[in-house]
Amino acid sequence: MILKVAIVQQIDSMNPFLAVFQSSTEIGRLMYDYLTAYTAADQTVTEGLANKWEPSPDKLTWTFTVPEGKKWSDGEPITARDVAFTYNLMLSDSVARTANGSFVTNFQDVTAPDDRTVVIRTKTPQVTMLALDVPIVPKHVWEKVSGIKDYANDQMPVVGSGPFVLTEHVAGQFIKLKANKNYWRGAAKFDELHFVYFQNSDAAVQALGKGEVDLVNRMAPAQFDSLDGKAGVTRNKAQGRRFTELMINPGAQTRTGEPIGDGNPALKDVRVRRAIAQAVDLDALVQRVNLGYAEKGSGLVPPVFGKWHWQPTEQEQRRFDPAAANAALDAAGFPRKADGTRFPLRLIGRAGRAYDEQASEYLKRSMGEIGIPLDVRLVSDNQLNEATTAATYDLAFSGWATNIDPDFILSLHTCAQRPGADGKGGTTDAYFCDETYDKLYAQQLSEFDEGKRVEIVKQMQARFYDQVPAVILSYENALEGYRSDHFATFTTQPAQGGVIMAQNGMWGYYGAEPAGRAVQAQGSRWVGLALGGAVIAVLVAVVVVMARRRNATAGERE
Amino acid sequence: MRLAGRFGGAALSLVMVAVLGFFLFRVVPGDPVVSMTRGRPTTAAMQAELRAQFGLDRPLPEQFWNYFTSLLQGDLGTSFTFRRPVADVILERLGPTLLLVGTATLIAVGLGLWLGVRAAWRRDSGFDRVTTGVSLTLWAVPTFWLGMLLMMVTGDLFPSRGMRDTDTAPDFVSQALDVGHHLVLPSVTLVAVVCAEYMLVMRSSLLEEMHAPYLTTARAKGLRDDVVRRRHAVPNAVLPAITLVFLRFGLVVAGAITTETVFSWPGLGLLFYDALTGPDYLLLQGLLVVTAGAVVVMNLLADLLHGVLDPRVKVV
Amino acid sequence: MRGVGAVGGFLAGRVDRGGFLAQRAGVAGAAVLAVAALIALLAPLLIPADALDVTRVTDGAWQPPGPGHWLGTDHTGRSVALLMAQGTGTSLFVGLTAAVLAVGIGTLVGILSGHFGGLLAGALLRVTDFFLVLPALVLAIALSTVLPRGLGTIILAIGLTSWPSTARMVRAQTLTIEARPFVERARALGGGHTHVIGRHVLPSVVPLVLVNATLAVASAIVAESTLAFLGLGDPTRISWGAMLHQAQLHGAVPQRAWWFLLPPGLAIVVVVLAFTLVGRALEAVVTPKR
Amino acid sequence: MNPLLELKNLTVHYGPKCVVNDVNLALAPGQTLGLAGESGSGKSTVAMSVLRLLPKSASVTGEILLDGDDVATMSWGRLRAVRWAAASIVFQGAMHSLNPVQRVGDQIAEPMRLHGVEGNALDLVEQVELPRDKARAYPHELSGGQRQRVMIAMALACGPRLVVADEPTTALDVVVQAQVLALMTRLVREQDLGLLMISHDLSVLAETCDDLAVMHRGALVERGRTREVIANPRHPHTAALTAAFPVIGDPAHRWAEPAPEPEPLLQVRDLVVDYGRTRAVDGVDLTIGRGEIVALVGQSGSGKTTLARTIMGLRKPSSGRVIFDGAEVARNGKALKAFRRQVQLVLQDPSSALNPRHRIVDAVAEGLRVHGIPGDEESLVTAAVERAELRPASLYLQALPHELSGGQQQRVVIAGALVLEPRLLVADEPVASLDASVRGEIVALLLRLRRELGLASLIITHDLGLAWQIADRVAVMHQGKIVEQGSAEEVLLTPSHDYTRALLRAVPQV
Repeated sequence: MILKVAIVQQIDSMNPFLAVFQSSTEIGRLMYDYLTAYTAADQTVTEGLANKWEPSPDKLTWTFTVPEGKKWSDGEPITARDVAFTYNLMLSDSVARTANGSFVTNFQDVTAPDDRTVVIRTKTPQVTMLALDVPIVPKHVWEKVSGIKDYANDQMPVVGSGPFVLTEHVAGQFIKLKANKNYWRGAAKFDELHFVYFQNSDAAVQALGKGEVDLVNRMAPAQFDSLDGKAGVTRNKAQGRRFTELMINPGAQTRTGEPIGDGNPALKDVRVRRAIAQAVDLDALVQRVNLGYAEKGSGLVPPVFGKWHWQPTEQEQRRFDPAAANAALDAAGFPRKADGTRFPLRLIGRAGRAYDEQASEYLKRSMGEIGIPLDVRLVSDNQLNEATTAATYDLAFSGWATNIDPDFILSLHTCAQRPGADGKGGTTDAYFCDETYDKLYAQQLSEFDEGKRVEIVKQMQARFYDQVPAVILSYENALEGYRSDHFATFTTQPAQGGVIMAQNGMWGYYGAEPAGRAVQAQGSRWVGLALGGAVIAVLVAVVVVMARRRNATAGERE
Repeated sequence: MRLAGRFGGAALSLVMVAVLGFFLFRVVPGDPVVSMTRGRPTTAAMQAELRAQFGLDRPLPEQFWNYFTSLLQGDLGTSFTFRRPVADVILERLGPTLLLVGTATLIAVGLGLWLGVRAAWRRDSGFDRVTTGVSLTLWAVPTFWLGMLLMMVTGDLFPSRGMRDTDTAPDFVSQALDVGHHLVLPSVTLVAVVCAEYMLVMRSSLLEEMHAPYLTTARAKGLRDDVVRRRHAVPNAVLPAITLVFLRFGLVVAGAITTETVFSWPGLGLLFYDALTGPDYLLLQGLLVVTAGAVVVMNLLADLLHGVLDPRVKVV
Repeated sequence: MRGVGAVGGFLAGRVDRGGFLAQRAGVAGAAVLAVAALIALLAPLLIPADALDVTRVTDGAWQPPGPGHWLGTDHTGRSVALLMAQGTGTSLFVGLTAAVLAVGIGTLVGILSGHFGGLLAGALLRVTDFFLVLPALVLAIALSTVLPRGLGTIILAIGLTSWPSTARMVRAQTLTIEARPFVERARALGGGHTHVIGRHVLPSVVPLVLVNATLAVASAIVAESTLAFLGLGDPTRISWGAMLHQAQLHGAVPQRAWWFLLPPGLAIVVVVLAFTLVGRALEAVVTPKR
Repeated sequence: MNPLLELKNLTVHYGPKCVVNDVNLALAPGQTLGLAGESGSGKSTVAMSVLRLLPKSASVTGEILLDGDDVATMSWGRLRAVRWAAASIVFQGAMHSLNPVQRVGDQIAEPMRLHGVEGNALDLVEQVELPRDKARAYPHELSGGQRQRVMIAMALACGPRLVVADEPTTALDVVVQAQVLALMTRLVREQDLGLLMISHDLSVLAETCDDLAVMHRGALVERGRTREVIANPRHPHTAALTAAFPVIGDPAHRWAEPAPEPEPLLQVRDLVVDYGRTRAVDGVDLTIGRGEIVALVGQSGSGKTTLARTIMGLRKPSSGRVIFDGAEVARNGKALKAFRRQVQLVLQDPSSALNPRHRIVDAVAEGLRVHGIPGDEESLVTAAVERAELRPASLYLQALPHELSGGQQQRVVIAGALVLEPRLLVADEPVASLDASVRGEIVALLLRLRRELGLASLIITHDLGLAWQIADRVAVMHQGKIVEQGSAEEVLLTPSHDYTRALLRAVPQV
């Protein structure tokens, strides 16, 4: 039994130290377990390679225990030394930090005093020690690798610890994995897992309809709708990890306080930003642009991570109210001019992204109603990056995928993330810099009491919402579909309204259960083959007949 | 002397291709490292490291010099997307493209030239009108649209994507059948457009020769009409046609990009599209250099071939 | 991008005089173009602004053809028929301007390299040949990736990559004309470069340039649609190519929304074919009888 | 004896246009018949109809009996069997009548294989006096004369009893023409072939054929023994044809009046012109006096055209000087432009010397416009046109070149030169492409212009007859050098150089 999954995104590398793309890291999760994992049901931390962990009282030293009995796919035992080897490789080799370097920047050292124990010492207390999304590689394979940079990790089958073993990879075509019989949780219920590369989700959706693949995600709303009622196909509308935002240039500055970019100065005024946010009809966007397959945006953490998600209270809530927004702008000292406008703004988005193309039309209209003419520019990915990095925007579309631990998404909005004096080296999202926010960020980073940390994180989101360096527009649903005539069930994460693909884990694939007697719809394919053969036969016959006829009649023609 | 000139010209063209490739993709404002690390936890230091790793932190002239010298050694740089040498990435995608383009070109050349000869020989006949009309129409059809249409019309008969299924039996016959099955729609799409052009080229080339006095000579000798055509007219008319076929190789390349994109055929065209959506500049640059270089080389070959086929052209 | 040499006879140096039939096809083509031009000109005047504003349309998405919207609606509920009408202008505009640009460059380069000998001609010829063999679409893609997105970029990308065939043709024609005894006679009369180019070369090149331009429009329209399909078009404009891009982006094929896929493609085919037929008919008219 | 070929009431129409009108002609075995006529007289159509090679658009009526069989009604299969085996054709313009990408040996052998004739292509090659290894050559590797020999060899391949030769020597040089004609005459005599030879050149037919037929506007106007026809033409057209070919040494054909010793107008001193490595003009000295007509004769490739171009300043000399009216001619700038006003060029083919898009008035006025000459353009143009004997000018001024006949076109070219009031006319083969009946008129015009305007001329020609007709002095050019020059009588009647003698020998005698 084979589970065939459509992927639309490229695979950049099979080397887990280099793989950056979501698709590659997802396959990496299937090949290699992490030190810890997240449960499928509620995304809490659970056993990975390690089954026990213990921080020291000063929270600087963490001890992980790798239990006996877990094996690599080639039968070798998995030990603490493999874990230490992996982390130390990343600490010593800058290339090995390409993909997941951020997890180890705060590490002092990593040691394995015995086969079962890993000891990690950090420079400062680190709250995310149980969210180290780093694939652990087998020491006995990787210690022979001379240069990480040029290592494609293509010694098939690739030795791993995850539920599947990589057996074949043909670039641009497909990736084949086999169920790992040595997997410590037990082998998957089917034999092979194939990822088939598709150029666009359109083709993938068609293939799903034809039964050429069993599982598709990242569908556009229209594609999702097109599968409604299709025999043998079950759709899964799940809460996604992504949000889409509208960035408002708050008067971008470098880390040293130098102004950067050319954002409209009016936007420095928080009242203007609030007015703009108030004029955007989030419900309409969700209904018309997302076709309802999204939830209205509020805080930085999507509702799928319920614990960390924040919703404004009744009085905090900014309701869609163009009239109030108009009044606020008048009060802020930006009255309408004779032609009815206040000041023009530019909106930059990505060409080819359906959301940007459509939502910009709505925003154009909404802003028009509060006297702000919008100049919409849809540009290439790179030009969009360039503009947002150099802060040469007024309004811009952006979006992020979030992790279970909110640290990363929160960190994007601290002052320190802004670029240096030369305008380079910034990783800030929206050029936000706020003392209150930064203080809260530092607090949550060393708050090991989860309940308290959740509180702080919510406060941060509230502050962000209040200061509006960006309007969170929507949390998009992850739209997936699968052949329920081939596979009866998949494990979603979280259990309620969760996703099958793009999980924080490998549950979706691992937990797939084949349908009783799966009948592969191969019939039509042979019809096609036969048809092709028939066409060729007819062609040959025609040629033969014509050649004969010509010989017969050529004598009397000229 | 002339041979040396040909090679010299081709070499010069290749250098121009290389220069063009570099400047076209370095004129761009934009920091590839930013797009490479988008949506990922990164720090400024890591970005700087990547920049150094890809040599993006050096001045432009130095970058060009490095690029050019390594190009001479067959090194096209490292793809931002794939973290691997561009040359390797391109090389592994070469096979499917050669298969598709090769099949389509062979069919298109054969069919196109044959139709063109027949249409020109019986000029203004029903056959001529129909084939010329169809060819002109096909010439007007955007390749990608034809592909999408074929896909919609054929429904479930042919696979919608890729070059082979992952679950086909590993034996050669099954694999070959599978690839052939996948090949049908893309090659039909590509053939339709390319063949139309070849047909028109061949037709006008033969019409050009139709009133050549040597054909009268051949008829006067008592040769049968089809022998006159086969032995005298076609060998003369096919020479300029072949040159044009080679000259239009760019068309095939262009067709391959859109066709591969529509059918997810895992070749260079698809790679081109992928590099485009990145955009992965080094990869794009490499693809431009490789395809343009291939076209230049093809033309050199056509020139040499012409010299062999046509006694009037002295190559050496 | 397609070479115009195939549909015209230029590169083969021959002209296909199709007689009455070709002329009739040319007239039909011209009629189609006249209708298209009319639509392009009238569309902005007749289509209510709200009808194509995604924020204001009221129809449902993906409606099949029916009363009210006789070509159905797209993914946002806009009428495909109105989109088609609106797109006509963009497609024709891009085709025409890109062709004018390409043919202008080609004519200039062709005459210069044909008329003047020596290093200049050698260099120009070299460059022309170089660009002639380069896959034009690849180059156009590269150009539109690196330049800011917009209509200007598309026009520039197509124009800058499709001039070489015109240049080759004009050069050949220039050389032919200059080899004619009447040019020698003009020189012997004391005529300089300006006289020879202005009085003899240009007038005899212009008709062919006209034909070439007509065919170049055809190939430019196909090129525009291809670039738009690859997502390199101007996203704020509606063109036929952009509609096909949208159709693909939003899943017209799996939706079986043939009404969103067929019309733009057919429109491209019909208009391109019309330009081709007109070009061929013109070619037959302007070519002096042998 | 049955005639080999008999045409009975042959009429050919192209659409409504009748090109051959009721022609009756018979040719006995072993007989040689010349068919003469100007371009458009229908003579080639007759030749092609013999093997039914006319295009589909031609409608043929009448009978074409080849050995008693009617070609017009044969089945295709029978026709193919007859073609080449019963009659073969030597086509004009051998370059284009041979397949350029096939070895000539194969092309000679092709009909032999097809008709199952024993024989060897190599022997045929030898028969036409070519080295055997030429059989492996491609047409473009052969000279014009050699190609024509190949055509002859091919025509003889299947041992036909009739050979039709359609302008077999037209594109050839005088000397080569003589050789090819000699070859044909010899082979026809040796193999006792019937020969139907078609030419516009009476002298060529006079050399080869016993009988002569003359066609005019599709009709056969005269037929008889060659000598008789030429000596006593009965039809005025025949008379015009015979008159057009001057006989060297015959005072009746010498139209130039004796002129006094003139002072020099143009002097060429030690002129050298190189084309790359080849030296086209090699140290030429030449003088043209005021009002003098000088003929520069030589075979093609002798450098005479290059010399003319260089004199005109259209080509830069490698060394040497051109002196006009006492002053050296500038090589560029205003002075060259001024010189060009004084010296005008008349080209061989008037139809291509006129821009087909320009009306006659524009073509004539072109020089005026180039030089920005003041005055009433229209009256100047009218005067020049009338001087070139196109009267009344108003009839012609608005016409396009293709609406005029060849002779009229040449007059327009001359008018375009005259309008600038030049002092020297350089005429490159001024009558070579004109029909015989027109050529005399143009020659007369040139002479009249000299008489009335004192216009000096340099006539470049391969045609010794023309030189005899018109020139005061003759210069003979060979391989870039002038090998002999002097008065026309001296050079043409008592040649001193071997080459001149060879040229004179090659001229066909009527």
